[in-house]
This record gives sequence, structure tokens and C-alpha cells, in this order.
Amino acid sequence: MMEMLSMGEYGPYVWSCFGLTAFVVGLIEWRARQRHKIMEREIEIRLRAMEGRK
Amino acid sequence: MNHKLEAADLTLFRGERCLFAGIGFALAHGAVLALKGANGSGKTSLLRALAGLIDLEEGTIKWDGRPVLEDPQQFRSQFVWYGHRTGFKQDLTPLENLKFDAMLRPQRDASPRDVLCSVGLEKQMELPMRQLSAGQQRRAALARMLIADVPLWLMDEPFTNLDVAGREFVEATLGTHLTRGGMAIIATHQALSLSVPVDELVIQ
Amino acid sequence: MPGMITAFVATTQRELLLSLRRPGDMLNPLVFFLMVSTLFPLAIGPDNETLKEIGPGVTWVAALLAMLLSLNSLFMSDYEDGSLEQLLLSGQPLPVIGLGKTLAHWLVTGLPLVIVAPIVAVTYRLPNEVIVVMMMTLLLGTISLSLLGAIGAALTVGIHRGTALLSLLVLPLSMPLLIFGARTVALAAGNEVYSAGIFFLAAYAVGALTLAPFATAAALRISNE
Amino acid sequence: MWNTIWTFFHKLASPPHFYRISAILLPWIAIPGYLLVAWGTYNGLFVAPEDYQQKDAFRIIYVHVPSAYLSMMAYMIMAISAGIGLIWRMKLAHAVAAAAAPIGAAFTFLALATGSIWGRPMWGTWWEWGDPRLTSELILLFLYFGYMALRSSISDTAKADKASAVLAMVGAINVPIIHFSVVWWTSLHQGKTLLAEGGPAIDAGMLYPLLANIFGFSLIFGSMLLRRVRTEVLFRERRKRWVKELALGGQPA
Repeated sequence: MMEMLSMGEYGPYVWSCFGLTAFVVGLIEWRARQRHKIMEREIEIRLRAMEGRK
Repeated sequence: MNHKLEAADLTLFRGERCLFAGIGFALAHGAVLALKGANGSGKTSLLRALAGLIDLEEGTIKWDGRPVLEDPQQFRSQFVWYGHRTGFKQDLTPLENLKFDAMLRPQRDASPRDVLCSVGLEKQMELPMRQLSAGQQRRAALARMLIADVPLWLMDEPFTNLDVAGREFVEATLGTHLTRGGMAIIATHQALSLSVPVDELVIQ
Repeated sequence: MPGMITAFVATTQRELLLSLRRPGDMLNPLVFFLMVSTLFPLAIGPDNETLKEIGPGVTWVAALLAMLLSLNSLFMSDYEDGSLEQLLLSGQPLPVIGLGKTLAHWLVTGLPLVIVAPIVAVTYRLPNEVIVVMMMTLLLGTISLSLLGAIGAALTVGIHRGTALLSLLVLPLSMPLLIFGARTVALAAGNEVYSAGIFFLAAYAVGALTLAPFATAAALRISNE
Repeated sequence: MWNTIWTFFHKLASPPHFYRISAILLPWIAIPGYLLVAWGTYNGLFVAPEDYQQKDAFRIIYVHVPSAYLSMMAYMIMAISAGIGLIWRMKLAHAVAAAAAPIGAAFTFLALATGSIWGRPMWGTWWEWGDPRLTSELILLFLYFGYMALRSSISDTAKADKASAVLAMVGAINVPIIHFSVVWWTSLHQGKTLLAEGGPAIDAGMLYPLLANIFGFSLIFGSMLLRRVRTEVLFRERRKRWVKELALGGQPA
């Protein structure tokens, strides 16, 4: 198992690349979802405020 | 040639706000249209949209029965614009500015000097624009209108920075243009006193 | 109706006249170019071999930055005094007017750089044959830079504090010019075949000449909304 | 037939339709994408044989190449949709361009970072100017920055759309020129590439995981793009009735 993870002596390089990719892809995915939620909420809040004024 | 300007269903949004929706008008030769409305109501925007400076959300503008979007450049050679700012370079003299302008659109058979004299700038025509007063600069901008051989004048608040004499001068100039069969659209919040009846379009 | 050529010539003439009235606008980029070229020997040291090595690159970078510095004002005053509106609403095609302004910009900024560059090159100990090549690359390169920069200037004309943004937009686009310009001079300095670079720069200038005015015109209409 | 296709696209381009269809479509793009990448990555890391020259370090290829591919792809998608938006005044196309830029920039960053990490054991340095691909990617990142900076400095959405569309199109013409000039530039110094151009035939055991990852990451990119376009559409259409009905749905209006 350890041998597999060590990737010859290149373990740190290989794993940091894959780790970084997972992190960045996760980050964009999370940001996209979060932005959408915020947008939905903002629109709803604004519409409610407008209705309140009426 | 008798020209005709028609507009229908004009709708414009500015960012968040709807400035106007579904408005229209028709303008024949020798007629003048005043765009009225409170400050920020969108009369300047309407004028800019008519000139093609901003895109309309909806609506068609026809010049002599042809949509202007089919050949915007041809339509642009049919009018002259009088904006908030003079559109003249401050480092050049009124004469130099006017001579450059002559390259941009059809011109009447009048020398730039004579036209500048007729707007009362005989002494200032060889001075850089920056040495002229605000009122004199407006007069120089009027010279551009007078020398252009185009049927349509688009004027945005032509009376700002003008005293009573200047105001009367603009109105007299407009009168000349209209009697020659020209047409004008003027965005202003003041009443126009012209010899011809003024159509009004009020924008809420 | 005056013709297209008349409008083009008139625009160029007016711009040149304006530059004559404000000679500072013309001199600033030139002085900037000379000063940046002075910085490198001061920073790196007066070793002749090193200077000869970096000379082509330094001159090109300095020319690129000087052009960029002057671009910001290309449409700014027209935008502020309303003459851009008048140009947009004239019956003349906007690409032609934009091209006239760009030509004037090049005559006032690019051409002086080409003429002054040999002075810098001599202080960097570049031989005469190399200086000729350098002038050729700069001649072709600055034409493209003026055209490319005009697009950026048109895009950022109404934007508050647009100078930094303008550099951000134009610099990456101008990198091929820098690469070919500087490397061609370096090849000439190393007595190698350099014609490929000249051909590339010429082809780029022709391409920019045909396409850039349309992009500039489109950008001007958008910026003035 | 042709008519049906045209109607379909026309409907898809209408924001409420797009919003509804994209919601259904999203998981069908995202889930296969993540599954493919999981398969490709597992096989790439543990099953594929090691490279005879680069040993296990070559396994970085399974994230580097898809990122580099998508960084270019995203720019092309951005420029093409910007062009469609500008020429045919299609608002949805502008939304796509706006959504593609940040994802493209992220993949460009990934391509640069993984390339640099890969370079460390191969060249003994984190950065090698002699590699034309990395240098091109760096300039591409700057192009993305410029595009996003221009967009964010214009507050009016419609104006920002059009101005950035002009920039994207100018950039798209320049991308191949930039790449060509960088290749020419490095060829003067015996360029040091990580991936030899048209190099020796690659083992099938190495190739399939790579293809799976390229395709899988493309699907992931597509799903992210779709998600961001949905947000953009919601924002741009926030005054329209369908958005109001959607937001207040369930509640008596």
C-alpha cells in the first residue's frame, strides 16, 4: 500500500497535482451552487419587499 | 424632397428601470417635436436612441418609410446632433472645428466664416474654444447645425447655459430651419415659442 | 456628401493639429521610452557584453510600454468633450474615422519611437546592421500596436480609472509582437537568419490593419452607450 | 425535420425554457462526468503501467492534459458565444460567455499549476520558459484576467456583455497567433516540452484512462457551465414574470 502511494519517489508531486485538481474542481462546483442559492434568495427577498410595499 | 420620420412601439430599459414603453410618433417635413418630461424621465435617452447611440429594447424607427437599422449610416447622414457638450475640440478654434465638421456630413453652400459671423462669433472665430464663454461655445455648436445640409435636427436641452438673447437666437435659428422644410426633435423641459405649432411627446 | 478618403484625411489632419497644440502629449511617451531604456544599464551594470545581449529586448519592452502609456488618451478627450458623439453620428463609416485617428496616433507616438530607437541601440553597443533591423521591427510592430491598442482604448474609454485595465487588456494581446520583434533583433545580432520575424510582423500588421478598425468601431459604439 | 430542430433551439434559447430544461439536464451531465473521471483517475493512478522515461511522474498527465484542453476549449466557447450574442443579439449567448470565463480561468490555473509541479522532477525547476505550452497557458490566463476585469468594471450588464464580447473575439483571433509565436520563440532554444509533439505511440493502458478523463472533465465543465448560466439567466431575467412566479411559487401571489 505504502509503495503504491509513494509513486516511485514522485509521490509528493503526483499527489499534490491530483489533490490540487480535486480542490479546485470542488471549489468551482461549490461556488457555482452557492452563487445560485444566493441569487435565488436575493430575488425572493426583493420580490417580497416589493409585495410588502404594495 | 419631403422627408418623413416615423417611430412605433419604442421601448427602452436602462439597467433596472423601464424608461418608456410602446411610445411612437410621426414627424413630417417642416414639423417640430418636443420631448417633455421631468429630469431623468428618459427624454435624453429617447433622443439618443433615435440617433442610434443606444439600442432600443423594442420598436422600429423608419426614415422615409425604411427602417433605419437597414442602413444606419445613410440615416446618420440625414441628421445633425446637438448634445449637452459642444463636440468641439477645446484646443482648436471654432473655424477649425467647423471646417473639420464639414468632412462628416453634407454641407450648405455657405462658408464657415459667414456662418460663424451669423451666430455672432466674428471676433472669436480664430480663438481656441477654451477661451470662449459657455454661451459662445453653444453658439459655435449652433453654427454646426446651420452649415449642415441635413433635414433633421436632434437637439438635447438646447437652452442650457444660454441667456435670453441666446435663447431667442436658438429659436430664430430653429424657425429658419423649419421654414426651409427641415424637421427637429428637441428634448427640453422648457416651453418652446416658435412660429410653427409644436407637437409634444410627454414621457412619464 | 464628402467621400470616405476625405473624412480619413481630415481626421488624421485634425489629430495632428491637436498634437501640435499640445506637444507634451507627443513628447511624454518619447521621454518615457528613453528613461526606461536608461533604467536597465543602471540596474544591471555597465558590462558591454550583457548590455549587447539585453539591448534588443529592453528596447522593445520600453517601446511597448511607451506606446501603452500614450493609448489611454486616444479617445478620452473625444469622449469628454462630446466630439466622440459627433464622430459616431456622422454620415461617415466609423472604422475609417477610427483608422484616421489611429494613423495620427502612430505618426505622433510610434514613428518618433522608431526614429529615436537607434540612439538607445547605440548606447547598448548594437552594431549598425542590427540597428537597421531593429528599426524595421519597430516600424512594423508599432503600427500593429497602435491598431491593437486602439481597440483597448475604445473598450475602456468611458471607464473610470481605465489606464490599468487598458494595460491588462492590451499587454497579453501584444505578446506575439514583443516575441517576434525582440527575437528578430536578437537573431540579427547573432548573425542568424532573421527574415521570418520580419515576415511575421508584416503579416500581423496587414491583418491588424484590415480587422482592428472594425473592432475599434464596434467598441466605440458600445462604450458610448 | 430542419424546422423541428430550429424550433427546438429557438425554444431552448428562450430563458424560461432553458431554465426548465437545464434543470433536468444537469444531473445527466454531471454524474456521468464525475463517474468517468473517477474511473479514469483510478486506472490512471494505479492500473496504467508507468512510463519508461518519466516513471510514475507521468501520471500527472491525467489531470494536466484535461485541464489544458479545457482551458483552451472554454476560451473558444466563450468567444463563440460572445460572437453569437453580439451579432444575433442573443442574450442567452452572452450569459454563456459570462459563465464560461471564471471556469476557464480556473482550469487554466490548474493546467499551469500541475504543469509546474510536473516540471519540478522532470526539469529540476518549477518553471521552464522553454516549454511553449506552459508559456501559452500563462498568457491565456492573462487573457482571462483581462476579460473578467473588463466585465467587472462595467456595471450595466448589457454594455458589459457587448464590450467583453468584442474583447473575447479579438482574443480568440490572437490565441493561435500567441501559441504560434511562443512555439517559434522556444524552438530557437531546443524547446523542453513535457509532452513530445506526436511522440511515441502511447500504451492503450495509459491512453484509455486519459481519454476517460478528458471526456469526463469536459462533462464536468459542461455541468458547471450550465449551472453558472442558470444563475446568470436568473439574474438577467429577474424582472420578468416567469422568475417572479418561480421565486414566489407555492405562495399565493
